[in-house]
Amino acid sequence: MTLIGVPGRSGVIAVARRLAGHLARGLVMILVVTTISFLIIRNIPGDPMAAKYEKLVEQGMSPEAAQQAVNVLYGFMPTGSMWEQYLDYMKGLARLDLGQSLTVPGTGVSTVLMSAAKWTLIPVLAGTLLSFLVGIILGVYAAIKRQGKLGDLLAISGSLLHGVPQYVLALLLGAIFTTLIPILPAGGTADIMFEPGFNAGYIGSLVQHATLPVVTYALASYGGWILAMKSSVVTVLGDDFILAAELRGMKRSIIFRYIARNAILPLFTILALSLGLLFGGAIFIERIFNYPGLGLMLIDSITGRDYALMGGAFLLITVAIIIANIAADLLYTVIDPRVRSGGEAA
Amino acid sequence: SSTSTGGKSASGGGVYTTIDGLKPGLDVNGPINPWNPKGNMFQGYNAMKLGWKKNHLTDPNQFYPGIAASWDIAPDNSSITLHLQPNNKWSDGKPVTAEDVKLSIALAYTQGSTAFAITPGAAGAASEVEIVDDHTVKISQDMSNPSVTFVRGVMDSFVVPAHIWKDAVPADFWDKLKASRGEGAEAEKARAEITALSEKVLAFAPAKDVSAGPYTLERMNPGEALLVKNKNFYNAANVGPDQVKLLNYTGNEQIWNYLISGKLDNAPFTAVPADVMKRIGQTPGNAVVKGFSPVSVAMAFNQSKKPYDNVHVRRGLAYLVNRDEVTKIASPEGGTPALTTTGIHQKPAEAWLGGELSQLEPYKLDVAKAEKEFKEAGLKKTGGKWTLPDGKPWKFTINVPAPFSDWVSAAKAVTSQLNEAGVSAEVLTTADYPLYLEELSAGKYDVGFWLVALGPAPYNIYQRLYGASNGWTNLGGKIKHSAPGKDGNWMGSPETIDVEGVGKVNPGELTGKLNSAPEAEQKQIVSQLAKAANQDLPVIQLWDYVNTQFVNTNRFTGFPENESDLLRETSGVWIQLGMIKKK
Amino acid sequence: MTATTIMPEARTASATLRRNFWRGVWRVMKRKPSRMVGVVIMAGFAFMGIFGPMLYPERLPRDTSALYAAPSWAHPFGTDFEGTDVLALVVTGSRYVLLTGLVTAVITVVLGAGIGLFAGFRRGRWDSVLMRITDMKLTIPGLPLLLVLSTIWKFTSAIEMGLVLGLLGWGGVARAVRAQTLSLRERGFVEAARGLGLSTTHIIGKELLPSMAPYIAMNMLIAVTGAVYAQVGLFFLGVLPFEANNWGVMLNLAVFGGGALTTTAALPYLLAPLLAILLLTLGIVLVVDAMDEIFNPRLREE
Amino acid sequence: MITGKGITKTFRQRGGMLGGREVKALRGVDFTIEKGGAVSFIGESGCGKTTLGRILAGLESYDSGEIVIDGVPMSSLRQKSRQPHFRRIQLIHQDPYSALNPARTIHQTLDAPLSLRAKQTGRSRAWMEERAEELLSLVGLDPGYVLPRYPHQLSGGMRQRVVIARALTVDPDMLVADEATSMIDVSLRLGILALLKDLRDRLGVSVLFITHDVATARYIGLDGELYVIYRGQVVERGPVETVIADPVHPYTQSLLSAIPVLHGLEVPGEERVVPTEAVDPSQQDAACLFAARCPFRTERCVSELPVLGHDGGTLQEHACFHPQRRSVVATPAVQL
Amino acid sequence: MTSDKRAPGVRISDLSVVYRTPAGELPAVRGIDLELVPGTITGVVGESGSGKSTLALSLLNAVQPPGRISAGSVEIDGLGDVVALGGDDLRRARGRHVGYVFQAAQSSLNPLKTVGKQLLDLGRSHDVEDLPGLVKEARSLLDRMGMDGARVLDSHQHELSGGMRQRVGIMLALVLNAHLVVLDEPTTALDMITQATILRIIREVHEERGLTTLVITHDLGVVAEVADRLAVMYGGRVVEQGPTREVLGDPRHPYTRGLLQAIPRLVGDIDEARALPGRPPTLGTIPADGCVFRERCAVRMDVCETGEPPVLTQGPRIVACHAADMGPEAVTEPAKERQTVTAGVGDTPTTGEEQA
Ligand SMILES: Nc1ncnc2c1ncn2[C@@H]1O[C@H](COP(=O)(O)OP(=O)(O)OP(=O)(O)O)[C@@H](O)[C@H]1O
Ligand SMILES: Nc1ncnc2c1ncn2[C@@H]1O[C@H](COP(=O)(O)OP(=O)(O)OP(=O)(O)O)[C@@H](O)[C@H]1O
Ligand SMILES: [Mg+2]
Ligand SMILES: [Mg+2]
Repeated sequence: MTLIGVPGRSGVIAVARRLAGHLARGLVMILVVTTISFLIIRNIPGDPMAAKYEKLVEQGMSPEAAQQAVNVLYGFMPTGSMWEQYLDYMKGLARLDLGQSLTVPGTGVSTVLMSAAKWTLIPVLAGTLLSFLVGIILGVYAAIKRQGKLGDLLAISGSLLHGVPQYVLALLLGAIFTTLIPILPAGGTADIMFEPGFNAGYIGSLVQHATLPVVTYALASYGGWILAMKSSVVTVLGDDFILAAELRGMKRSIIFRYIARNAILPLFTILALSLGLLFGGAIFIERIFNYPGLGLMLIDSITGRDYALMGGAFLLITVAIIIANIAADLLYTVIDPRVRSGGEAA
Repeated sequence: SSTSTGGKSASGGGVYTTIDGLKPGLDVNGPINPWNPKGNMFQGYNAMKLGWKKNHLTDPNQFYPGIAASWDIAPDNSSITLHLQPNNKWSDGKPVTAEDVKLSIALAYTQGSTAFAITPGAAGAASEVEIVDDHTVKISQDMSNPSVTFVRGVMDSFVVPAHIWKDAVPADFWDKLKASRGEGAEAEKARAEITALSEKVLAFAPAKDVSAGPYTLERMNPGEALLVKNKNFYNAANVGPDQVKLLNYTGNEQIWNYLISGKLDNAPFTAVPADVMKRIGQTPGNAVVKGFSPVSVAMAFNQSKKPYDNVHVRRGLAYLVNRDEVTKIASPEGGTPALTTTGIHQKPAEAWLGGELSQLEPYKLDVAKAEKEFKEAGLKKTGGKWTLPDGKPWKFTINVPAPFSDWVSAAKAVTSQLNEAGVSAEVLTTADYPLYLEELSAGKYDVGFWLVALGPAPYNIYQRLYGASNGWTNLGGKIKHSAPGKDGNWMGSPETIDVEGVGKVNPGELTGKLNSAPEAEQKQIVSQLAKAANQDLPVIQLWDYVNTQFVNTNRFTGFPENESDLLRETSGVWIQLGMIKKK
Repeated sequence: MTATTIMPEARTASATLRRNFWRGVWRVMKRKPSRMVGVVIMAGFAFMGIFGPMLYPERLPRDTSALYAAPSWAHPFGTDFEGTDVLALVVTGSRYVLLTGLVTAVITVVLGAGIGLFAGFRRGRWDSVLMRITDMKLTIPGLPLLLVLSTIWKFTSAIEMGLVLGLLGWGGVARAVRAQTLSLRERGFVEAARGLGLSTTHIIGKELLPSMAPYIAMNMLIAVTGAVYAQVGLFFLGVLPFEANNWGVMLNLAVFGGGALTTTAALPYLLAPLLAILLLTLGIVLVVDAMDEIFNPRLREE
Repeated sequence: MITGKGITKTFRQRGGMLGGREVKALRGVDFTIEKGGAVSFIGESGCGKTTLGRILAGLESYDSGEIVIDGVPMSSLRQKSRQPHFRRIQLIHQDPYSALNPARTIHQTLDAPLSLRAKQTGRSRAWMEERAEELLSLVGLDPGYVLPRYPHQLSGGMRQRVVIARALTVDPDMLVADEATSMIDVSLRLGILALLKDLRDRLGVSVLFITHDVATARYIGLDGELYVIYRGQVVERGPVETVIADPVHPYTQSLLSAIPVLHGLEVPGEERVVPTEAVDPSQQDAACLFAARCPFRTERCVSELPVLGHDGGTLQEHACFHPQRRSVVATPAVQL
Repeated sequence: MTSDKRAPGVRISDLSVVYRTPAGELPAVRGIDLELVPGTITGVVGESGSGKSTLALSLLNAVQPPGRISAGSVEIDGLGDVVALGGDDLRRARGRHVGYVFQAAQSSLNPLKTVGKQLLDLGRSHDVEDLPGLVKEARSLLDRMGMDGARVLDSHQHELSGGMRQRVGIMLALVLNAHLVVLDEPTTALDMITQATILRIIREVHEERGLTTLVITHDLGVVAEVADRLAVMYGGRVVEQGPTREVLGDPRHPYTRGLLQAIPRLVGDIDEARALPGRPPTLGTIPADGCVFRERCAVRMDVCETGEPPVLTQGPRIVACHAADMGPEAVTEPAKERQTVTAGVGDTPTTGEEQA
C-alpha cells in the first residue's frame, strides 16, 4: 500500500519551503528593481529648481520669494557621484529608509508613500474584490449558458471590458457621471466637514468619493474575471470527476461547489498579476478622478523630479506586486492539496 | 453631490470655501511651517506676514498691514521701522511681540531671502535688526549695494511664534550672523553654518498650529483643509467666516467642477476654456473679478540659432502672428492680447511709458510687412514656402511644455497661422516643465514659450529679458556679460544694441541700474529698454495675463472690486482686513 | 483516460480544419455575424491607417469662428479647440497609433516567441535564466516604468515608440510560448525529429512554429491593442511630445484643456478618440473570438 | 551489435530549496543485441523501461555505464560526436497520435529526414521520392494513399506504420519499440508486431521491444531474448520461450500469473503466484528489491542484494536467491 | 454461484443513442438488446469507439450532450425504465441503485477534497442519516479491498496510486448499497499486477454482496477473467453474446473469431495468430445499413451490404450475422424487429418480465 506524503506536517513544510524560496527570489527582485529604478531615475534630465521657480512665479509669487523658496530646496538634492549616491541609497534602503522627499521637504519618503498608499490600496482592493465576486459568478453563468445568447453576450462584454484600457472606462464614466449627469464628486477623498472616524457622514462621504475610482477598477478587471472564470469552468466541467460526481447522484449544489472551487483555483495566479496591472492603471484613474493615491503621487514626483519619492513609489508598487504574487501562490498552496504536499502543481 | 452641511456645521459666520492658489496640492504630510513648500500654513489665513503687498502697477513698496500695523520707511530706503499691532495675540493666548519678529527674521536668514540674504554684496540685504521696544523693530539696509525692493523684502516675511520656534535656531544665531558679514574663512564658515540650518528650519514641524492670523488649522485630508477662526486675532471682530475650507487641486479641471457646482466662494484664476467659462457664469452667484497681473507669455528666441539671429526674421514672424486669435484660442479669459512687445505688461507699460507706448511698433498682423522683413533677412519664397537664404528649407519649430494646455493650444495656433503664411511650422512638446526649462536654458530649442514681464519692480521685469538668461549677471552691483551659450545665456542677444532714437545701449547694464536708480531715472531707463525690446525682439509677447478671480456672492459679500490692488493676495488677506461678510 | 477521450476530437477538429481551412474559417465567421463585423472593423482601421491621411490636406483646415463646435453634418464629431474637424483628426491620427501598434506587436511577438521558444526548447540553465528575467520583467510595473522612461526618451516616431513598447511587452508572450514549447517538446513528433537528427532550425521552424502560429497570431493582435492603449495613454497623460492629430493628445486636450469632464462642449472631442479605441477593441475582440474558435477545437465543437 | 553495460540513471526530482526525491530508474542494466536480433524488456509500470529506451535513442543522458554501438564505446566520444551513433537507434513511440506532427502531411514528415539523408549522401530529389514510397510499401502501406494525407486521416495502426517508416529513413541498426502497440486497437495490434518481426528478417534491423504485455514479446521473434526488469534492475533474462514457460524469479512469475486467462480457450497454470501490488519503494538498497512483495522471501532476501546469474543451474539468468520453476502460465484448453 | 434476491435484473431493449455532429445526428449505439441477469457479471467488449461507454452511460440515463438516447428502454428491477426517469428521481437512482465506476477512475475524484469528505458529500446527497455509519461502511469496504481504510479516507486523490483510486471508485459505487454496478474499463491504464488484483476484487465483492455487474472493457482477457456472460460490440451493435466460456471456446461471429485470433497469446503456435484486415469504424464511417462488420469480414456475402443481419438465438447464445451457422435449433429473429431476448446463465432463474 502506498501513501506518499502525510498531509499535515509535510504540508506545513511545503508551505514554509515555498515561502522561503519566494522570499529569496523576491529579495533579488527588489534589489534589481531598485538598481534599475535608481539608474533610470538619476538619469532623468530636468532641473527641478528652475521648474519650481517658474511655477511659483506663475502662481503669483514674487520673483524674489520664489527664488528664496527654491534655494532652500537645494539642500535636499542628492549630492556626490552616482556610485556614492547608489551606495547611500542602498544603505538607506537596508534600514528601510527611503530618503527624504523633495516635494515635501523634511518629510520621509516612506511617510509620504504610506499616506498615499492607502488611497490606492483600498480602492484597488475593493474594486478587485467587487469585480472578482461579480466576475466569477457571471463567469460560471457564462460557462453554463455558453451555448445561449446570454452567455455569448456575457462573454463578448467580458472580452470588450477586458480589452478596453482603464483610462477609456474612467473617461467614459467621468463623462457620464460628472459631466452629463453630475451626481458624483470628481475628486478628493472625503468632505472635510465630516470629522474623520466611524460616523455615517464621514464614511458616506468616503464612499461617495471613492465610487468612481472603485467602479472603474472593478469594471476594468471584471471582464478579465468573467473570461478567466468562464474558461476555467468550461475546463472543469469537462473534467472527469464532475461527470463522476453526477453519476454518483451527487446533489447539484454539491457539484456546483466542486466546480466552483476547482475553477477558482487557477484564478489566484491571475489575481496576483491583475493587482499589478491595477497598480499601473491607478496612474490613469487617479489622474482622471484626482484621487490622491500612489499613481497621482508618482506623476507629481516625476514632474517635480523628486528622485527619492519616485524611486520609493516605484519600489512600493513593485513590492506590492511581489507580495501579491507570493500571497497568491501561498493561497494556492493552502487551497490545492496537490501543491501542498510538494507534489506536482495543477 | 456633497454639500458642506454635515459634521460641525458653522453657525453665524458660515464656511468660506476657497482654493489657495499659492499651494496647489495640499499635502497631509506637510509640517505646519510657512517656509516649507508643502507646509500647511496658508498665507493670510494662519500664516502671517509683516504686511501684505499691494498690487501696484509701478510701486513695489506699498502694503496692507499684517503683523505690522504701520511702518516708517527712511526716505533713502536705508531702513524701515515696524510698529506691530498693539493688541495682537497668538492663538494660544501669548502676545505677539518684537521678539517674535526678530526670531522670524533669524529664520528668514536661514532661508536666504533677498532682504535677509547672507551672500556678501547681495543687493538690498538688511544689515541690522534692532528691537526698539516690545512692539517696535527697526531694520536697516546695507547701503553698499542698495535695492529699491529692500522694504518689500522685509515686509514680505513670515512671522512665527518665538516660543514655539525658538529651538529651530541656535541661541548664538545673531553672533554667527555678525561673523558671517565680511570676508575671510571665518565669515565663510559662519555662512555655511547658517545655510546648513535651512534644512532643519524647513523640516521643523510644530505639533499644532499656533497662529497670529485670523484662523488656525483644524484638520485636513488629502483633498481639503479645514481652518477655524482664531479668537485671539487682532481683528477677530471683523473676521466674517467662522470656518474656511481650502480645497486641494491637482488639475485645473477640478477647479472648473467646483466652480460650476457653485462650491467655491473664491478661486484664483486657472486657464478656463470658453465653454466652461460660460457654464461657470451660469451658476447662480458666480462672478469674475479682474485685475492686473504682472506676467506675460512670450515666444522667446534662441539667437544662437539661424535664422533667428536675424532681427528681420523675428520681426517678420511678429507680423505673421495674430495675437488676438492666439489669445482667443488659448486663453480668452486669462489674458489680453499683447498690444506690442515691450517686455512689460501693458498696464504698467502705460504707467511707465505713457504716450511713448503708442509710438512703438505694434506688430499688427501684416503679411506684406512680414514678407518685406523676410526678404530683407535674405529668406526666399519658393513654391509658396519660405526657405533659408541658402535655399535650404526652413522649419520653424516651437517648443512648449506638454502639461500647459493653454500654451500648447497657443503654440498650435501660432504654427497654424505661420503655415498658412508659408512658414513650415510645427509644435514640439516636452514631457514636463522641469525638462522643458532645462532644455530651454541649455539652448536646445529654437523658439520656446516663456513667461516675461514679471513685475511690478522694473528691475525684475527687465532682468527677465536682459538678465542671466541673456548673459548679464549682477555680482555685488557689478554687471558682467557672458557669451551666448555660456553661463546660462541661452537667448544670445548681442551685448549692445543700436536702438533707433536712443543710440547704442547695453540693455543689461541699463537693467542693473534700475535696481537703485531714483524714480525719475527709472522711468527714462524703462523707456529705453522698452524701445530696445520692441525693436530687437528678443521675445514676441503674445498675451498679458489678467488676474481673474472667481467669486461667489451667494454666501458672502465684500469681495474686492475689479482692478483692486488686493486681487493678488489670498482671500485670507481680504478676510483679515475685515472685508468679507456673511450675507 | 482523459487524454484519449479528448484527443480524437482535437484530431477530427484539425482534420476538418486542414482539409479546407478557408471553408472552416468561413463557417466560423458565418456562425456569428458579429465576427464578420469584427473583420470589417479591422479592415476599416487598416484602410484608415493606410489611406486615411491621404483623404485630407496635409494641414487640416481650421475655423477659428467655430471652436468646439457641436456635432453637425459638416463636423460629425464637432471641432476642436482651434476649430479643426475632430473626425479628420481621428482619421489622420490613426496612422501613428496603428503603426505603433504594429511595430510593437511585431517586436513583442518576435522577441516573446523567440525567447519563449529558445527557453522552452533549450530548457536547463538557459531556461531558468531567461525565465527569471521574464519574471522580473513581468514584475516591474510597466506603465510607471514607461512614465519614467518617457522623461528620458522622447519617442518622436511611431517606430521608436513601438520599439520601446515592444521591448517592454514581450514578457507575457515569452512565458506563454515557453509553456507551449515545453509541452510540445514532450510530444512525440518533436522527440522523433531530434532522434532523427533533424536540425534545431527545422524543429523550431517546421515542427513547433506552425503548431503555435495561430496562438502567436492571436497574441500579436492582442499586443496591437496593448500597444495602442499604452501609447494613447502616455499621450493622454501628456508625458509625450505633442502631435495635434493623435488620439491620446486629443484625449488630453479634451480633458485638461477643453474641460470635457466638466462641461459638454468638448465632449465630442473626447468621445471621438474614445469611440475609435472602443471600436478597435471591439474589432480585435471579435476577430480574436473568431480565431479562437477557428484554432481551438474545444470551443469549436460547441 | 549494440551492448549496454551497467547503465544507471537516477532522476532527481526538484523539490524546492531543501532537496528533493531521488528515483533510481535504472540500476546497472546490461544487455546485448545482435544485428537483427530481438530483445524484449518487460516489467510493470515505472520500472525504467522507457528510460532505457530513451537513453538508447540518445534522448536522455545516463549517469554511468557504457553503451557500445557497433564496437564504438560511447564514453570515448564527445557529446557532439555521439549523436550520429545514437541516430542509428530509433525510438518508436508508444503513442502514434503524438508521434506525428498533425500539421504536416506524411509526405512532409518523411521528407525532412530523407532530405537530410540525401544531402549527406549527395542524392537527388527523385531518390527521396522513390525512397519514401519504398519505405511506405515496406511497412505495408499504399504510398499513393498515404503520402498526401495528414496523420489524423489515418488509423492508429497506419500511423504507427508511418512512424516506423520514418524511423527507417535513417537506415537504423535498431528500433526501440516502446509499448508500440499498446495504444492500437486490438484487432490491429498483431499487424504491427508482425511488421517488426518482418523488418528484422528483411532488413536485419534489431528490435528492442519494451512492453508490459508479456504475450506480445513472443511475436517479435521466438529467437529473441526476454529481460524482466524490476525497479531498474534486470531480475531475469533468457530466451523468450524459456522465461515464459519456465520462469524462476518470483517477480516474473507474478507478472505471468497476472495475465488474464481466456477461460474457455485456456486453462490457468497450476502454480499461479497471487501477485501483490507495488509497495512504497523507499527500502534500503542492501536487499532484494522484490523482497517486500515476495511470497517466498527468506532472511537472506532482506539482507543481501542478489545479482544476475545462472545460480541453481537455470537456463536463464536470474537475480534470485531461491530460483524455482513454477508453472504459472495458462495452457490451451481442449477445444469444446 | 450464489444469487442474492436483491440483485436486480436489467433489460435493455432496442436502445439507440445518437450524437449530434456537424454531419448530423449519428448513432453510436444502435438497436441494442441486452439483458443483465440478476447476480451475474456481464462483460461487454469492443474496440475503441464501438459504443461501450455510451451503452454504460445509458444504463444511468446519463449520456452526455451532444448525445441523447433516441430510442429504446432500460428496465431495471425496482426502478423501472431509466430512460423515462428524470430530475431528482434519476439522481437518487444513481449511486443508490446503480453504482458506476468511471472509465477514468484515475481522475474521478475531486482533487481538492479528501476521499472521506467526498464520501460525506455523497452521503448528504442521498440523505443518509447515519453518516458515521456510512464512513464505517466505507472503511470496511476499503479494508476488504486490502487497503488501510482510515488512511485512504484521509487522503487526497493525488496521494493514491492508480489501483487505489480504482478501489476507491468501487467503494463509492457500493457504499450506498447499490446492487447494480457498472464498471467502465476498470483496469485500463493499470499495470498487469494491479489489474489482476482489481479483477479479483471485482469478482469477490460481486459475490459477497450479491450484485448484478456490468464490466465494460476493450480487453478480452479481462472479460474472460471475470465475466459470466459476454457481449461483443462492434460499430455500436452487439454482434454476439452468450456465456463467456462458450463464446470464447466457440466463437460464432466472424468478428469475435477474428478478434480472438488477433490477440497475442502466451502459448501455442504464434503463426496461427493474425491481425484483422481493415480498421474499426468511427462514428462517421459506420455503415448506415447492412452489416457493420462487412468491410473487414472474411465471409462477407452480397446480402451483408444491405440486409440487416438476422439475430440468431440458440439457447443462451445470440449472434447477429448472415453467415453464422447456428445449427438447426437456432431461432432467427427477423432484423429490425424489437424483441426482448431472454437468456439465462447456468442455474440462474430468469426473472425479467417481458413487455411493460
Ligand atoms: N524525467 C523524469 N524525471 C523524474 N523522474 C522520472 C523521469 N522519467 C522517468 N522518471 C521516473 O523513473 C522511473 C522509471 O520510469 P519509466 O518511464 O522508465 O518507466 P516505465 O517502465 O516506462 O513505466 P511505464 O510502464 O509506466 O511506461 C519512474 O519511477 C518514473 O517516475
Ligand atoms: N461527445 C461526443 N460527441 C460526438 N461523438 C461522440 C461523443 N462521445 C462519443 N462519441 C462517439 O461515439 C462513439 C462511441 O463512443 P464511446 O465512448 O461509447 O466508445 P467506447 O467504446 O467507450 O470507446 P473507448 O474504448 O475509446 O472508450 C465513438 O465513435 C465516439 O467517437
Ligand atoms: Mg514507459
Ligand atoms: Mg469508453
